[in-house]
Amino acid sequence: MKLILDYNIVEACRKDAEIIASQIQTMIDQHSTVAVERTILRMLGIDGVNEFDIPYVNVVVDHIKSTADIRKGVAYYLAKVIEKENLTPQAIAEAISKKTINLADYDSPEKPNIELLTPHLETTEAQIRAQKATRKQWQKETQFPEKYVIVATGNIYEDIEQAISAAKKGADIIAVIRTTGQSLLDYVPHGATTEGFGGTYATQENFRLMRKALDEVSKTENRYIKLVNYASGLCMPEIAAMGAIERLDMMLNDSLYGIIFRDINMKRTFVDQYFSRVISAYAEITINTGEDNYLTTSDAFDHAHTVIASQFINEQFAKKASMPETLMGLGHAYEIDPNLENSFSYEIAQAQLSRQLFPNAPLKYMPPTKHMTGDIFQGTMQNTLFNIASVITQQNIHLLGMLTEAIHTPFMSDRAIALNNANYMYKAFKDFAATIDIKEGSLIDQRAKTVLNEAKQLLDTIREEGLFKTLEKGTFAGVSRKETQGKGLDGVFKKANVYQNPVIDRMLASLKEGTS
Amino acid sequence: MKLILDYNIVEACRKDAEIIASQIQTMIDQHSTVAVERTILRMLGIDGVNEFDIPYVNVVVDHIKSTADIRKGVAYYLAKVIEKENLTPQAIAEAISKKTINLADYDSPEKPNIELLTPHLETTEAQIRAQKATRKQWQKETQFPEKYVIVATGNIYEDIEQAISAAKKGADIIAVIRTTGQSLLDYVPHGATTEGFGGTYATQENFRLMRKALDEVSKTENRYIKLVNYASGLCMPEIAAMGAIERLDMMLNDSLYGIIFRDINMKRTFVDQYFSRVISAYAEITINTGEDNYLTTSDAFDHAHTVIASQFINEQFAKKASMPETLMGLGHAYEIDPNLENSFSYEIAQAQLSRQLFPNAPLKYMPPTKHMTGDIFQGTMQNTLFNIASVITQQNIHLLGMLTEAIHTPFMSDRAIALNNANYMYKAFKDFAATIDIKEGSLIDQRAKTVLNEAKQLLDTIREEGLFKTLEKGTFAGVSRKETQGKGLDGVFKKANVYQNPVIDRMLASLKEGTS
Amino acid sequence: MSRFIRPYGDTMNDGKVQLSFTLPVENNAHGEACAKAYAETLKIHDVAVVHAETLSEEYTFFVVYGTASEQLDPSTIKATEVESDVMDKAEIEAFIEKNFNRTLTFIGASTGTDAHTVGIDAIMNMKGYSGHYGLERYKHINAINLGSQVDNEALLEAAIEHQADVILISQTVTQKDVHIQNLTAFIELLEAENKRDDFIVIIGGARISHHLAKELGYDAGFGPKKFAFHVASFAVQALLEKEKNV
Amino acid sequence: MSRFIRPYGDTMNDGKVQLSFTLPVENNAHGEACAKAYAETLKIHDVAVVHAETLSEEYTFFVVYGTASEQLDPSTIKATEVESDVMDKAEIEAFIEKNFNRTLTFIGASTGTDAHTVGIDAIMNMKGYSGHYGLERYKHINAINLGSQVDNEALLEAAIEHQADVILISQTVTQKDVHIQNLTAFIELLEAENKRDDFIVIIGGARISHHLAKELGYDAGFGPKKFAFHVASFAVQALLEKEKNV
Ligand code: B12
Ligand code: B12
Ligand SMILES: Cc1ncc(COP(=O)(O)O)c(C=O)c1O
Ligand SMILES: Cc1ncc(COP(=O)(O)O)c(C=O)c1O
Repeated sequence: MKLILDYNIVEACRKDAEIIASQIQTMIDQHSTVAVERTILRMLGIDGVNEFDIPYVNVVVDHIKSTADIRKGVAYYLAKVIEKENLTPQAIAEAISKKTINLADYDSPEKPNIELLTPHLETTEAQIRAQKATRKQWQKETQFPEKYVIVATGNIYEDIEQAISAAKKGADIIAVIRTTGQSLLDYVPHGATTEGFGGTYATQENFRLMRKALDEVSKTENRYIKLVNYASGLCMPEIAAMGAIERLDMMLNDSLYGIIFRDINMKRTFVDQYFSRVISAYAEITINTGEDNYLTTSDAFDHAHTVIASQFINEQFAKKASMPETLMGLGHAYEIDPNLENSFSYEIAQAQLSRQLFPNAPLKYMPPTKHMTGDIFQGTMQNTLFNIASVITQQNIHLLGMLTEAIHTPFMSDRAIALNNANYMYKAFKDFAATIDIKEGSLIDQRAKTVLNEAKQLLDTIREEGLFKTLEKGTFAGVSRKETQGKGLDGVFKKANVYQNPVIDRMLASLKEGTS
Repeated sequence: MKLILDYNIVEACRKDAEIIASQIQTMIDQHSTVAVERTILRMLGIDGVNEFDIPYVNVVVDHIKSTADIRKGVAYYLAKVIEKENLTPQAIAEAISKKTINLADYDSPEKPNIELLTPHLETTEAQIRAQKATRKQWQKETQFPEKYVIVATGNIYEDIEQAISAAKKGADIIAVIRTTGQSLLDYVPHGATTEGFGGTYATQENFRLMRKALDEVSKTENRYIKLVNYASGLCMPEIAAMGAIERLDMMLNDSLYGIIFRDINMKRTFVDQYFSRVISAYAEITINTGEDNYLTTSDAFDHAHTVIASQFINEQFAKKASMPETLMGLGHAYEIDPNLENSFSYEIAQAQLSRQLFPNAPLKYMPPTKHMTGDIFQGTMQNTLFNIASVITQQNIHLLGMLTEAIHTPFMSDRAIALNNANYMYKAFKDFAATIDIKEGSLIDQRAKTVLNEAKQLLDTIREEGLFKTLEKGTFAGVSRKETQGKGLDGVFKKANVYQNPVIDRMLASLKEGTS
Repeated sequence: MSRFIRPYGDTMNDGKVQLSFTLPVENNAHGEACAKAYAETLKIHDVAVVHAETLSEEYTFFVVYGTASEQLDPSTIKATEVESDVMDKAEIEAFIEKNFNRTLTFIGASTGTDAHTVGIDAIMNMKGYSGHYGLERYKHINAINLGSQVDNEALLEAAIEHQADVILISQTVTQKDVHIQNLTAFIELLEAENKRDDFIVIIGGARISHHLAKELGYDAGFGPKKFAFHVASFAVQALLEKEKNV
Repeated sequence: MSRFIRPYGDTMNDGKVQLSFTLPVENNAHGEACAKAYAETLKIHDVAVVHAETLSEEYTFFVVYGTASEQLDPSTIKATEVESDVMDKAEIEAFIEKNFNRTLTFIGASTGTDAHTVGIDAIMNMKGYSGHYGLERYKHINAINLGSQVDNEALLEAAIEHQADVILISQTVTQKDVHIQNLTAFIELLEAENKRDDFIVIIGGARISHHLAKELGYDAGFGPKKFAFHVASFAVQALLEKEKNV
């Protein structure tokens, strides 16, 4: 089963998207953010919170912001202090918290000896490399498509119970959904947590606890179970680093989601995203983009092309971060209205189009959510169609739909029903796609061509106006956002001349050499 | 979407089946049964029960069996009495019941004046013609495919409540399932009934009550709702006649079902079936055959060809009864094991094969039953796949699957869920079949060809051995039945020379002239 | 160990349950309030009526989620289970060889007007079911399957005629408790004929449990996912027990 | 008229209900017996455990059918419903014209950390929802939609600043009753600032009912399948009522 596409149009789309991403990259390269700086600190080994429960990485960055010059970057100051005091980064952070060190005192015209940071970075990098090696050992067992379910009890210990049950019923990927509102926090909470709403706090300890539980169940099930969290919100790159260190396997990571749905400032999140994608590329963590969300507010039929256009842009953003296509979990969703005539055929056109446009990307396919209702039987049917569409268009990361989507975050039994549904469809439709051809000129064929053409037109427009303008116009999800508004803008700064980000430099170098 | 079939094989199958049916027809033409005789009496207008609740038609036939010569047939005796006494058939029956007439007294060497029965037959025929006219007025509103649900409360009044709800939710056809065991009764119960098990008694009054209720809801819904019952068991032709009189629209009618699953003697039921099909053809009642049942005991994959072979035979049996193809609701079923890899593709092959082999027949497609379990969510998925298969292979009479199939006869809500499921699939897959081709050499293509070849081989064997032998061997549903055993054999008799069945003669004549 | 449990949604003992039912009410705010109130009579609180569907003017189907606060101590719950050891085919054959000097006769049928044979065939016929051979294939067992629609009287007659050790009865149709009527009638027949102690009598079917069987006066009952070896394991041990007591 | 009803399966008042729930028990005969016993604590009898599915070693999911014998007199059940007349857009516009000498200001937001805007947009934005225009399109209504993630404090500030007549609050995330906490906090804030009587305050969302709204101290609550015209109908009448009483 293949669509016959005009690959000249496809190439033109890619070229447009490359130009669009390059325009943004120019801005990115000139800026850093408080989150980026905190991430560098984490990579240097700074961890933990002070007596007021403030993470030391925040203590340091806030200190620099208020007393020194953040535009020079944390690496500048830490290199200077280490040169003089021979303290570990952690010790420096603690000293700052205790106010026994003032970084302003270390400001000086000499160039900092950034190399002094290398041993600390190497420790963390070694840890990440060890995690990659562990993952690789298992990876051979990984099967496609991968069944992805969420846990969202708000309590990491209940999440673990739920995750184990899901893994035993055949889930390949467990995503721990994050508590509502965490993305707006400009720090990462600390320790094991049991009190989230609609999700559980993303903390390094929670990552560790869940990874440990999944490693155990991977052993008993003899199948590697992947762990997912969100590198999004105001701490996007920090969480990417935490995920790299704790062996998360996948990260939701998409500025556009934050801009549109969380009102995060666009400059802030583009800069943060670039760093987090470099880290994820280095750590071989698959990212998931959020195009699916557009269709939760805009109609899936009318706005299908916005998803495709955004996928092209996200692909180029990932490329700029040296990310290989095999880590680009571009998102889309079965949000077609079930009341639409020929809904299934239209959806197949769309899903197969994504599949063919990004043949090497592990596409992330989201289930029906918007059109789910309290009718759990109807919901089961909707999920069945979604599962069929996923199998026959060969999606990779297959998020399972919950029959109670419109009611509550999933119960343990909801997930089991979802897994049964997907398993059944995989079996029943195993070779179905291979037995059929899509007729040229048919509804599916024409629909796919229309969507591709519309995406091309949209990309042309965006290329001309720039992505900032597009976001202001509300092209994606019908939500309009301004460059000068949104959360986290005050954490964005222009880099000084002396600014250096040794983490990014080292990682990019390693990615380029292919030694990572 | 079409299978590329070798139509020489198809023609050869038809020829085999014609020979098989002709072999049986020879036997049929030489015999009559007590049920056939009772049916003639009903057509003559005899109705009601005596003081011991015995239907007058049974009283008369039993009387002839015990005191006169049943081989001459009831028409013989009634013509004689009428000639002498100028009584109505009803009055004669009542007199026999009161023992004031003994038919043995009317036996004589003269030929009976069968024409004397004509006015009585005409009355009933006029009634049937009026019913046909009423149905025709509506028919233009009928839409395909037709959603068919069952009601089976055991109580005709509850059945009516359930039927009205179903019609309002979009059902096109209501079947009143018959109480367990009725098919083994050698009489038709009388009056409205409220005490059945797993179904409701088929009585003329129940037919009337339900037809009346459905006529009303047809009016409010502005859509003709069809009514179905069972012309099966030991009273097969009587019920066919009752259905013709009360405007049923469809009748389950298949000797093979009775032989295999009810242990009814094969001679008895073949003779009965012939008459009932003539009546149904005359009354323009669609029959439903029971091949689907084979797959409830035999595996749907391994025995797929037995269904096809049996459809060919049933087609020829119907042709012998002058039934047009448009009334032949040949049966098949989605009984494929959901644990089988590629189950959906195999099922599509099978359903599409039936579709193409019998392009003019209103195929009856049965939902999953055997592989349904107490898992109502899994059951919903199974029914979804079935509904999809039904839409894309364009089945006509679409029996809706119940999520509680393994638990109880349907609740009102079960039926509503089933209707929602079917309605959703019709919409979602409306033009899907038109957008795809089945690849030659693919799994579906090859499977269809294999099944057709196997059916051909089986038909060859049956033609050689005869159908009786085949039934003895347990070819269908793995159940073996002998010609000389089974229920109702004592009600079969060879016709005497003077035997006449004016009903069949008149109906066939009318069918041939096309004046029916 | 005694502990108390409640249903589990996503947090231990949160009591989450799902219900669905139809009420003879109109589909409107009042109907929904009735659904909520009805769920409350079933000791469910925090009731969310998440779906209401019109079935006809006077009937509405509801899907409801809520919290059941009742708790249960699992240690107080006893499952009525067949108590014999479960043996496999070879062990059963060896058991018969060791303990009986004869071939054992099992006679079975689907009784009354019940035409469902797949269940009894699953237990008795050569082929068995789900990969477990049926009794016909067991050494030292003579398995006689009378098929379906067999009258109680006819079954007893055949059992006497074949000097059966074990009678197997299958019942699938359960609407309006027709199976209970039919099974009760058979026990009454056995007792009337003074034959209750001549046989081990076992029933089975999709809605049959051991619990029900004991209640009705049978020796054992087997439902779904029970196969010939389960039935034979019980039967041979029960027979031995019975013959010891004679 | 008082009559008693029970759930309906296929016969009036047969009491048939379906349940599903997970218990922290093993999937075996004992687990099934626990499921049955648990259903019985919910006043269900003739319980059939028709499905038992292992979720992990210690959790089993059950599907259960049974008979609920509790009965309910529908005439005793009162639905808490918004009591104002429902007008259409034109009628509402005429009503404002007739009764008020000004444009009415409605200010709305999805509050707290709730980022769901589709619900509040459905009520407020030009386009509306399901074919019903939003308040922005109403003559004589000034609709200000602050969007999502709006603090209670910021909402109140804006309401005061714009001299709003009506405040509209949307809450979609309800896990662990976060919406109750958030809505209670807003009422407390209003009261602390002595502003409760300055506004008609209306809440909405998928799990919001009028009943809940009244309990929490709001003027009205609207759930699924309620549109701008429902909300405006209530609001203009309530406003008039309020202004009369001043
Ligand atoms: C196949 C089938 C048929 C076939 C039967 C073919 C045949 N030769 O058996 C046909 C098509 C003929 C049929 C007809 C009818 N059926 Co039917 N049928 C079914 C179906 C789909 C499957 C039953 C089955 O074979 N299960 C597989 C076997 C292996 O499982 P089992 O019987 O439970 O057996 C296992 C155990 O219970 C146990 N066991 C069983 N018997 C025994 C006996 C002993 C001694 C022991 C130890 C163990 C044991 O061991 C077995 C292996 O584990 C069910 C629905 C379903 N999915 O369950 C409906 C179902 C049983 N049928 C039903 C009905 C109502 C009928 C009819 C009465 C409908 C009608 N009015 O026309 C007719 C008439 C039959 C009659 N009078 O009995 C209803 C019964 C409702 C109820 N609870 O009362 C069901 C549930 C469908 C429904 N939802 O309406 N049916
Ligand atoms: C779309 C959607 C999203 C979108 C929102 C986009 C947007 N701009 O709004 C995105 C993808 C961003 C999203 C994110 C999340 N979501 Co969300 N989402 C949904 C979804 C699929 C549909 C909601 C919807 O738009 N419904 C359509 C509108 C029109 O219906 P409505 O809101 O009920 O509105 C009607 C009435 O209620 C009323 N109304 C509503 N508000 C108001 C206000 C007033 C004043 C009045 C009078 C009336 C009124 O009028 C409307 C028209 O009739 C639901 C699942 C579902 N199918 O319901 C989950 C759902 C609501 N989300 C959920 C969750 C948990 C989240 C997250 C918190 C997950 C996470 N941890 O990341 C995040 C974060 C968001 C946050 N912090 O709030 C849960 C909530 C669970 C619970 N009960 O607590 C749900 C139920 C999914 C689930 N099963 O887990 N989500
Ligand atoms: C791409 C992406 N990022 C982030 C999130 C949500 O997380 P938060 O709003 O907590 O960052 C989602 C939610 O669906 C998402 O799709
Ligand atoms: C063709 C056919 N006839 C008859 C019946 C059942 O009716 P009875 O056994 O009561 O005749 C069925 C049941 O499925 C059937 O498929």
